[in-house]
Amino acid sequence: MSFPKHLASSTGSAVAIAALVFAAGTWVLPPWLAFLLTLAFAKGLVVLGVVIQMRAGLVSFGQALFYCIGGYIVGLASQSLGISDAFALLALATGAGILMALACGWLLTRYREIFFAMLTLALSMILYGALVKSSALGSTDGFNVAAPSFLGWTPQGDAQKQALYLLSVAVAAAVAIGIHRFMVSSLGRVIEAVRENELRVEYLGLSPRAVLFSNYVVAAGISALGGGLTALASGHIDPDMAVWTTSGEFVFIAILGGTGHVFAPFIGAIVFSVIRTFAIQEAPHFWQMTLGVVLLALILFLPKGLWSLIARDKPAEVAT
Amino acid sequence: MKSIPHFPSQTFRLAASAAAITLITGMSASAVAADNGKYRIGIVTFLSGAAAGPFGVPASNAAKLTIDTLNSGKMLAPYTKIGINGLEIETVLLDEAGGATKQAEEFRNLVQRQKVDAVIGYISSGDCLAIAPAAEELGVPTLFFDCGTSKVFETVKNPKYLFRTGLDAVVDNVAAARYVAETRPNIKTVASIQQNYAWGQDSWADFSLSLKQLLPNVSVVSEQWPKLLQGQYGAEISALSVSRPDIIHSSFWGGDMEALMLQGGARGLFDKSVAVLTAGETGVETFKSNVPNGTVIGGRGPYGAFAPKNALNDWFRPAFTAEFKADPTYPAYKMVQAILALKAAAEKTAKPGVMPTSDQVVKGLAGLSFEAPSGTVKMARTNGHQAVQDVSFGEYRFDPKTGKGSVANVKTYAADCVMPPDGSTPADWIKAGFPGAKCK
Amino acid sequence: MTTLIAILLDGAIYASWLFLVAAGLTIIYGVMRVLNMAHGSFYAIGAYAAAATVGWFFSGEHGNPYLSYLLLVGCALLAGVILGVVIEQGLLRFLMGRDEILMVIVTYALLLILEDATKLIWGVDPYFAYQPYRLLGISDIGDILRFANYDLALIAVAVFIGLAAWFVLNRTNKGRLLRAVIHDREIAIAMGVNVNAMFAATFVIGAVLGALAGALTAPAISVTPGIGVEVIVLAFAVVVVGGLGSIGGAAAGAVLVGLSRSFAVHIAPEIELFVIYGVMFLVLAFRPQGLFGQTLARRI
Amino acid sequence: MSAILETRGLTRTFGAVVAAMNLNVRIDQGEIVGVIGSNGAGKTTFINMVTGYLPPSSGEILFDGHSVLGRQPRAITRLGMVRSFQVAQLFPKLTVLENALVSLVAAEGPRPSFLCPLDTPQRRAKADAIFAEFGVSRYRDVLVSAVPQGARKLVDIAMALVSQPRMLLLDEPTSGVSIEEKFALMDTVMAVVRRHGVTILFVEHDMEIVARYVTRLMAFYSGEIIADGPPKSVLGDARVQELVIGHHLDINALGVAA
Repeated sequence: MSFPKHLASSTGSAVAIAALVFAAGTWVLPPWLAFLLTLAFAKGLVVLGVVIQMRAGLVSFGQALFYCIGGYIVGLASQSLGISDAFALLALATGAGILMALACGWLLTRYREIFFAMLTLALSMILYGALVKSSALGSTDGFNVAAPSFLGWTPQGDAQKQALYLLSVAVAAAVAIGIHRFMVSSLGRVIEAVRENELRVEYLGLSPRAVLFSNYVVAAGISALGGGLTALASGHIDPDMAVWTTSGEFVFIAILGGTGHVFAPFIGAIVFSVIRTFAIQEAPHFWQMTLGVVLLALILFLPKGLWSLIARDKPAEVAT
Repeated sequence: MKSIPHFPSQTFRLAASAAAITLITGMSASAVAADNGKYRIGIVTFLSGAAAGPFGVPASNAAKLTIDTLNSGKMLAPYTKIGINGLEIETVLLDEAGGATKQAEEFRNLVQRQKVDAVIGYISSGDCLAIAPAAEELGVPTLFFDCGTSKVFETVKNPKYLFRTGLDAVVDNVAAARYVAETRPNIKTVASIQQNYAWGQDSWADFSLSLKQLLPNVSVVSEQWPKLLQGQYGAEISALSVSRPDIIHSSFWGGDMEALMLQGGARGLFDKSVAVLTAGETGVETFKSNVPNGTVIGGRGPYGAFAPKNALNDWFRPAFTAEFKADPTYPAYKMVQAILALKAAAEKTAKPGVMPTSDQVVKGLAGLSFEAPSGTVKMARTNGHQAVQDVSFGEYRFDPKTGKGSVANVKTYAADCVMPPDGSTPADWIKAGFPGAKCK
Repeated sequence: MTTLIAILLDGAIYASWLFLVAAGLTIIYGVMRVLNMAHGSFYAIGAYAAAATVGWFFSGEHGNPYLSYLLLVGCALLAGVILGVVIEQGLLRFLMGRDEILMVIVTYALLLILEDATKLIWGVDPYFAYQPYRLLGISDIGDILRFANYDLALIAVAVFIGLAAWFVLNRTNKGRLLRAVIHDREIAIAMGVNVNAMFAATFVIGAVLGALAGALTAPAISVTPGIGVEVIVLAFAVVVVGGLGSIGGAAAGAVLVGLSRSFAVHIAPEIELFVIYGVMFLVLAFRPQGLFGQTLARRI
Repeated sequence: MSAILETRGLTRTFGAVVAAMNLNVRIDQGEIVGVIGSNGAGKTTFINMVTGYLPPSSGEILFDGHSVLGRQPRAITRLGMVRSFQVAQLFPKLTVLENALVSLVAAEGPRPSFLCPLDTPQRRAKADAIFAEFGVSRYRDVLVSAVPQGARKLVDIAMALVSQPRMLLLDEPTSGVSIEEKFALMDTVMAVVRRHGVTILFVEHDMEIVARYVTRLMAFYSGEIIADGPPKSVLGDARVQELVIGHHLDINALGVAA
């Protein structure tokens, strides 16, 4: 009967090993690849937010809302409040995402399926519109985010990028472990039950909406964190972060990676970035088509995403 | 949950997959460009989306034509040397679509994986802002050929590797205001229709401020802010018609501009109101009889239809038209200009036949004065990193016999007349009444 | 007064256009439960086909200029039928019955592919087919306002298509079968309706409507890459506001969005950017199923 | 005996259709009440109203002396009144064990932990005990979607009972179950229910089953209760035989419970 413990420790140690492998890469990987991975980890966090909602049966076509909020909060706090510490900035971004989710969640958790998708989309586009109208925030040009410090240490040049890379590895690993615990927790499994049959959950004495609400808030928090990390890493934010095609990309990656495990979104994000980089380079005129074909092929031949290649011989650890 | 995974195999599998991904991506790292003795230039411009047709593709066509000509050694003086400094040029072409974060990532890929020696590109102002710090950080000569935001050199205060070989958008709108004030001093009302994004907002702010200085009695009767790429301007055209402005200022570009002119023209909007199109030059070929004669258009510098007569232009214009079956528009001119700037800079400081280093290129480029199809370009602002050129405005003329459009009543404004001096922000400079402006 | 007339006419014209764009989308969703992202591509391809053909038609002496209207419609039919048949028979057929959201993603992939395919066929240079727009002349409304008769004709076309759809659905046998499928797919199957044939026919009709919207818009715009992506969200908003799967809803959604936008442009142009999403948000907040959507009661 | 469930003047209309008309029902602790009636007679409407799924048009519902009118189904569940469904309402893509674990955690309180794992040895032991009680242990690790109808019904009822309720409403517990399985299923359910002392009301079409298990029977006809009392008298009632059963019934052949 020690199954749960094994489960936790096995994923926990796997995350730790993976994090160490990637951390060791800091001094081995070419800088462009480290940068690609930094952004992919950040993106993976946002996608993880999409994935945990997919486990609840909800597909968000507006997760970019929180991605964008996270990015802008980091940018604004660093520009206007003069906060330069990366950890403080990320905490602010996460907090802002959670606050926003608390405000919208009560409305959104009334909706399911395509209506949830469209309403999330509408919300993110309203933010987009508001940012485009804000000349003070640079409108569509956005603005640049200063390089952060790390607990008082302000690295320069290459060290700066390496520190950001390590930060993204650490944040991704911490969130992966946390979300994994969340996914196998009582609440986490009830979320799947809500996807399967809301009525039954209600008649078991639980509120499906309250369950979905907590899940929505968690998803928002990590997506905003991902947005904040992106802002720090790329050094630039603009309203495109909130536009619906950005959300579409997150859903794309979620499908690509699969929803079977906390690792899946990160694998999806890395593979997506690599495919896109090479598609853009090899077929600058037809990279969208390449992506579209890959996506179709995945849906047709690998419906559970890349993760099913890794976890082929057993049902997904967290049933999907 | 059917089978209980064994602790070691589960861990192993996860760790193995992590390692596999590292390996796969690591292998892709080995796909970096080998040092082949060629001078590699990364060219980044829109190849998809709405900006591809009017800007991106003419620019990439111009790049292809220019680089082919340079590599064959058949370019006119002073650019007769093969390629750059005698080295053949190799191009890496990328699509600018996808947003600033993606461009920041691709820029690093260009420099660190593709090992390009210089980057020329970027039409979108947002992309320019995102790339600017990265260019300085990575220390690769980066030439912005088109983007118009005045904030580039506010973001990077003391640029070393970053240059802009074209003009910023402030210049266009100051010049447009001057042109209007000189040719139509009796106007009373002005209306505006801009795409609702940074470019449109900045353009209107600069133009309306300038016009207020030059013609203080003109009042603004309508401001329309349709969404970028909306395509349908029925309601906006009605609103503009109702407000009966004397002139209508618009920074619309590409398909949106053509759609606006088409729809507005058909509905007689321009019978009473003159349109001022700061980016109108790309439409000279396509407007035909849909746009009334007298419409004020600009070309964001002495480019395209406004290009002067000189030997380089006599080569470029017919050669481009012959190869691509279309006249070169301003983005094409700006691209040639950027490539020639790079070549001139490299050959100025590097030993002949030797691969120029980044430092040699930026040293040569700072403060450089070079020849382009648009005339002489001086890198004279922001410590020699920002190009200075004259700006022209004129009126559209359509010749029904030849079926071709052209520009007439062209007025050219010297850079010192329409460009804020170093150290002052455009808005402050305009509000103060253009202090130090030298107009003829 | 002039402004009010302008608001109403502009609103009506824009609503007609929105309806044309949204009709095909809502029909496909109603019958097949596929929220078709590639609808934007149908629009774009219809526009390109029409603009290219009409451009050729006017490049020389090819007969009476009024024939160009036939060409517009013909191009839309051809493009819509080809696209509809190829996509339905070649891909969607194999995926029917899958999760609705998955189908959204499938059609998103199609959108990516078709965007580049459009570029492959027609390049990135703009296409113009302005002659049909000018051919019908203008009407003076009052002493300042002039409207292009082509735009006004668009209202008639939209009303005609709306009425035709209503007639087919309510007054013909095939249409009743289709409504049966919309209403309850399982029962329709049980009653022996050939649902596969229905799906194929519906998708082709939807694709033709999408292409027709593009073809009819082409004369008023410059046809450039990316026009398809721009209309998708707009069409989505209209359809969601009206109620997914309802033709009447699409019409109501189009009128509501069209008039709201027209009001915004004339009264408060600053907020124009938000209007559509604002309307969508408000409608959904108070009527989650949209204006004309049905809520399905669950049997336990 | 005190009343556990009481309704007063419970009425529900759907437009012009009257689904329930002035229902006055009083059920005492420990009763086993059967409900019969043809389709559309208002049986399910009654269950839906008292469990909070459907608001009544008028009337009052008292559970254990307290009004539950206007409460959410989850609140009523928490008060100790639970139900099963005509079509088993389970989580098809979870295993039977996972289904049970979810109900166990729900029974522990309204706010499941987001940190502690769902799957603990304690809950597993409880689930196993329940499976043994209901005789579904062999399906423990099978996805619900792969479990046969009869067992699914049992799991559905087992999940309702996990929270140790005081009253259980069963909506056609044997529908969709083969004739051979019906009695076995009911025997299992009744044994468990008796052991836990749960008051029970169930809707049933099969008169043999009704006759064998109930202590009291109510007959519904077009939204009204036309007979209420010991099964023998209700089944022998001429109106019930005419309107509900549709043919003459030999009561003695059914072996009505005492």
